[in-house]
Amino acid sequence: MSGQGRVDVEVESKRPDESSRGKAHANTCPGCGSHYRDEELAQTLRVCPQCAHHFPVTARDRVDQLVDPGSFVEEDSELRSADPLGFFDLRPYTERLAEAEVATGLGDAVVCGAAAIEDEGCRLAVMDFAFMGGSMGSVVGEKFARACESAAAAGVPLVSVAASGGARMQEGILALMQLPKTVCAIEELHESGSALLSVLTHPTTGGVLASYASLGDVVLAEPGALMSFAGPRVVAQTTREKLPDDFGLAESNYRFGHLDAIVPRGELRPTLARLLRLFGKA
Amino acid sequence: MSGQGRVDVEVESKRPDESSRGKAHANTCPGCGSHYRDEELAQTLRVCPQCAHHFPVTARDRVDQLVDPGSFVEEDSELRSADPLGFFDLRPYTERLAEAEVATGLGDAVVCGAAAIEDEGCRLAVMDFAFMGGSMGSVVGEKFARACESAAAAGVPLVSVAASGGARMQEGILALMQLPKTVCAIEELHESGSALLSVLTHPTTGGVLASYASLGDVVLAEPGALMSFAGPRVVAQTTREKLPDDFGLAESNYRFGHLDAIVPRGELRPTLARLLRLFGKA
Amino acid sequence: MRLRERLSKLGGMKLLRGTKLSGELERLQDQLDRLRSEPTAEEIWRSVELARHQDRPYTLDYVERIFGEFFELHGDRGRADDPALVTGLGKLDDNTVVLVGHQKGRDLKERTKRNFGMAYPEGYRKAMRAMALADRHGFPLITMIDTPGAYPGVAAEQHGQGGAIARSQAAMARLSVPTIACVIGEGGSGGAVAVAVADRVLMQEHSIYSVISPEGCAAILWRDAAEARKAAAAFKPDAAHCLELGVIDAIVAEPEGGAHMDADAAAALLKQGILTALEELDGLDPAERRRQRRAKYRAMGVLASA
Amino acid sequence: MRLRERLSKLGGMKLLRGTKLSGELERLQDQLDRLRSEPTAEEIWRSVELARHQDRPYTLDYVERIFGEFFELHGDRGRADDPALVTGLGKLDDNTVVLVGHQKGRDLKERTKRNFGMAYPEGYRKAMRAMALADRHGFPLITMIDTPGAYPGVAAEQHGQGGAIARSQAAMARLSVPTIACVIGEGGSGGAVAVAVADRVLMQEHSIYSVISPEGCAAILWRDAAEARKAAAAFKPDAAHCLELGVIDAIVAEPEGGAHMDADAAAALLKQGILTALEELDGLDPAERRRQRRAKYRAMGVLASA
Ligand SMILES: [Zn+2]
Ligand SMILES: [Zn+2]
Repeated sequence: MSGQGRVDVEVESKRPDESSRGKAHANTCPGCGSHYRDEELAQTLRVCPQCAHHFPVTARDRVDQLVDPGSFVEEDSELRSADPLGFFDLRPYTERLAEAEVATGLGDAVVCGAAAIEDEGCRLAVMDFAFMGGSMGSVVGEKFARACESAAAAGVPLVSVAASGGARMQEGILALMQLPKTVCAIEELHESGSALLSVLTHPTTGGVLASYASLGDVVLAEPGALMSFAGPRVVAQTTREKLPDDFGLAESNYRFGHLDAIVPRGELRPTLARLLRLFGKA
Repeated sequence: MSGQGRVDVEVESKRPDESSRGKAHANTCPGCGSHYRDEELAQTLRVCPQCAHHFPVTARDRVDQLVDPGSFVEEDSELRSADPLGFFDLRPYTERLAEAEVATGLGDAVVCGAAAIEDEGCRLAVMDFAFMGGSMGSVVGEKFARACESAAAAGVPLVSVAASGGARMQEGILALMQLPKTVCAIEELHESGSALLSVLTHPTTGGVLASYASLGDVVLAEPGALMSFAGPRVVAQTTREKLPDDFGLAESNYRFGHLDAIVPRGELRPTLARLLRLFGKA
Repeated sequence: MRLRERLSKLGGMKLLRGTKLSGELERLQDQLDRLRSEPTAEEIWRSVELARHQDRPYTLDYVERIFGEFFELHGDRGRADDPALVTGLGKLDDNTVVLVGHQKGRDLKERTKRNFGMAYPEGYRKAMRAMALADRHGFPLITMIDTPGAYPGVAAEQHGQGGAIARSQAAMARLSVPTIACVIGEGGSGGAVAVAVADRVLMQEHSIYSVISPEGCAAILWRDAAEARKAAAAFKPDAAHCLELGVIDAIVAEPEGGAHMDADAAAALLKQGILTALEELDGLDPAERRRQRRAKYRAMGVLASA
Repeated sequence: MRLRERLSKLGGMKLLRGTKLSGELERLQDQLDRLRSEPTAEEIWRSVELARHQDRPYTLDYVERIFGEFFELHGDRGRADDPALVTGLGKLDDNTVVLVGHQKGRDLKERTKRNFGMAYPEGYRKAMRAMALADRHGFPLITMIDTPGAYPGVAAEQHGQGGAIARSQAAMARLSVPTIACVIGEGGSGGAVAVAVADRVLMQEHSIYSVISPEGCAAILWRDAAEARKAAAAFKPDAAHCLELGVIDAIVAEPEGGAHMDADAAAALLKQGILTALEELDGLDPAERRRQRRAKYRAMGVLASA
């Protein structure tokens, strides 16, 4: 139940359930039904060799896929969520947090640090959907804002890889305030002259889409990634209409002008390297 | 044939032909067929009392309708169009200009000056469609730019009332350059802290719509006014589709978000006065 | 208790900035007095009900009571005019301000037209146009927040709801003019914060400001939308808690029984709150005001450490 | 002859601004040498034909020859991605620039997709997004103009074609970065000038820049579209006349017979023109550069007096 933090969106059930990561069927391709071992998928960056379905990637794996070997230096890993509201639903928030930390080995839903991609320096902020549905509370907002400041101080671009169900409702209004907090941090980043390169992966929804993930100087997405402010289930319930087949998917968003490019995972590292060279200070 | 200057748009023929102004049927309402004498229409600001059709208004009449009596001081009335290209089609450009001046009593298609509306100081730039279809050449651009500068110098808003078929093709590329010229003048006006209030009357099309007329801090239009970049005939020929009944009309433009309000002629003076108070320096 | 901390810090400071600071001190003391005790679950739910009360004054009810002259601005200059978000120019006493506010409908027809105050991306684009106008002319920006949330529809998503909300916040973070946001009813999620990134955020006593609706939260965490009361008690969307958490700057009192009992009185109190806030901001250098605005949001959240 | 006037004025000035001015002098002298005699009606018509030649290099043909790395930016962040106007980031030697350019299609399929280089308002909104990016990061803006005009369609009008063209010009008038516009084919009316309000406007030798198409002008004034040659001779859309009238800043030579005879050579010449223009602009204070840009347009036109 580690996905219970997400609020703005219910992720479509045809996608593999993140909460079952590690179980056998997590490596069954929802696109073509093929079965894989972890090692097989790792070799293809967790993209199905048969049908090109993009399986979820943990934050740590994503960092490994993108950066020059050995170049990543994590920052702010000591930050942990507090429980400002003493939030308790069917279970206490603190218990969900502890469980998520055990399950993922992460302190919260984003991993940040300094890195190089094809020798171009940058800062990274990579989300992990497995940590409470990639929900954004105070820690995610804080780490993202610090990543902006770190990038600004170093005069390098910030590369953001998002995967989020939205704001973390267990932190109440403070979770919502992470939207303007990250937005303000990007304003300062931009005024320092540095760029934000934003990559949207499946799913990027709710408060994260409605704040920093949409504000990249360049916005990229992985094929098939769901990116919507409201989730398909909420939209279907509200409007009582049948949704288009590609509702909220990267392909639809590209057509409607919200993305610069859809980049298959195998091309992500060279694409980011090219953008880092273009945004780098000569 | 004084309408022959317009280039970007052919004004719909269901509208009264401007070239026939002064002849009897110019006062026949195209909306309901009623006939009026000049004095009758003058009393209603040239709006049909039966069906509210808005008849065309000359620049001089428009000024009289809008400003406090006796407050208008014309500026730059001595400017005349040159003939930089020695343009000659079926007739020389110079001949068309001379004819338009005789027919309208105007030096060119715009009348500019200082005025007060309900005691609020402003500058006015009012076009006259009867002068070569309200086409914009060097003089219209220059007078509009000077009106911006005059408004900026006085620290008052500029009120623009447009009526134009577009750029004046007899001045070739220099006519097109009046678009960026007026746009740049508005930038300077805005940087001085003054506002542009833009009123679109039938018709405002082509180069005037694609430059200063669209850049008002507030954009108003008279009911039924055609405002489109390309004229209905050109669009119909290009796309070979039937046009919507309200194609390009103020009502359609309001619905699509391009207008702040549609203001019947009788309400234009108080509406502008209200806006002048809102934009005036306290 | 963030507010108490801030107050004691301010109290210990020399009055370097003169009377403005003492005004702020006074406001904080006044606000603190309102927080004698934490609202109970019942009180929180009462605010939820009052914030959504069918007779509660809406943005345009306040506009006609607070502003002298008013001129509504329509259209996003792209595709549409969204009636769920109104924008306009108004006279606040002798000064011109720009108004941006959600607008719910009073009767069924108007509710449908206004889409229950749920804006499309076009609404936020219209708001950004009004913000640009405010900045160009140095008019303060006043926003009024009253929405269940941004509209969750197919077209709204296709037209870029998430991006529009993000960009509207960025636009507010960038403004040079003084900005005041007033939560006057439901401050629902992203659709609310899109127009609430301000130098001063005021909340009416019985309004709510929340990351999700009580029903939505209950449906997800309790798996039963009917548990909305429990959810509201848990995530605390009431004004007192928002003030306590440092999310808003001041609570604006309502007439006894709620704003709907006396719209004129509610408007007078709101106007006073806006004027006081503007006065506090007056005289600050625009760049410094923007710096403080961003720093305020930058500091929001509660953190722990491993 | 505006150019001759300007040249003699520059020649008489002390070289206060140093070498930059002598570079400009040299450029003007060079340009003037091209204008020994006024183009004839036949030469003007030949330019019309060459500017529209089906094998003429288009924006993306120049992009791949002029820029090192290139990344295309898509979408207006509102409703659509208009393929008739391409935007992107490119490396011009060692410097990053932003590119905005009309794009016609080479074969029937691409022509349809690109709408023959006729942009919708969405295209101009994408262009404005690219301009904002350029300004934010200090990247010079290079535009390439090659369009019969903005698309005259129902949806294009409904989405605000006139306003989009006006706002795109305003955006260019506001930029702090150096801006170079290159007319590389048809510079058709408002759709062209929307992205051509620049510090330096270059025109390829056989491109055209005009207020209306020859056919459109003939249809109105001669009441016969077949009189297009006469119309072109009358309104003079060729590069030499545009230079003479002070509308453009320089003519860029094409290979013998026209750019389509040797795209590589045409690209090399165009690149040299861009680099020279950027060099002239380099070192100017951004506010002064913008002032000069606006002053240049402010002065365009020819007037008489009663
Ligand atoms: Zn597969
Ligand atoms: Zn009638």
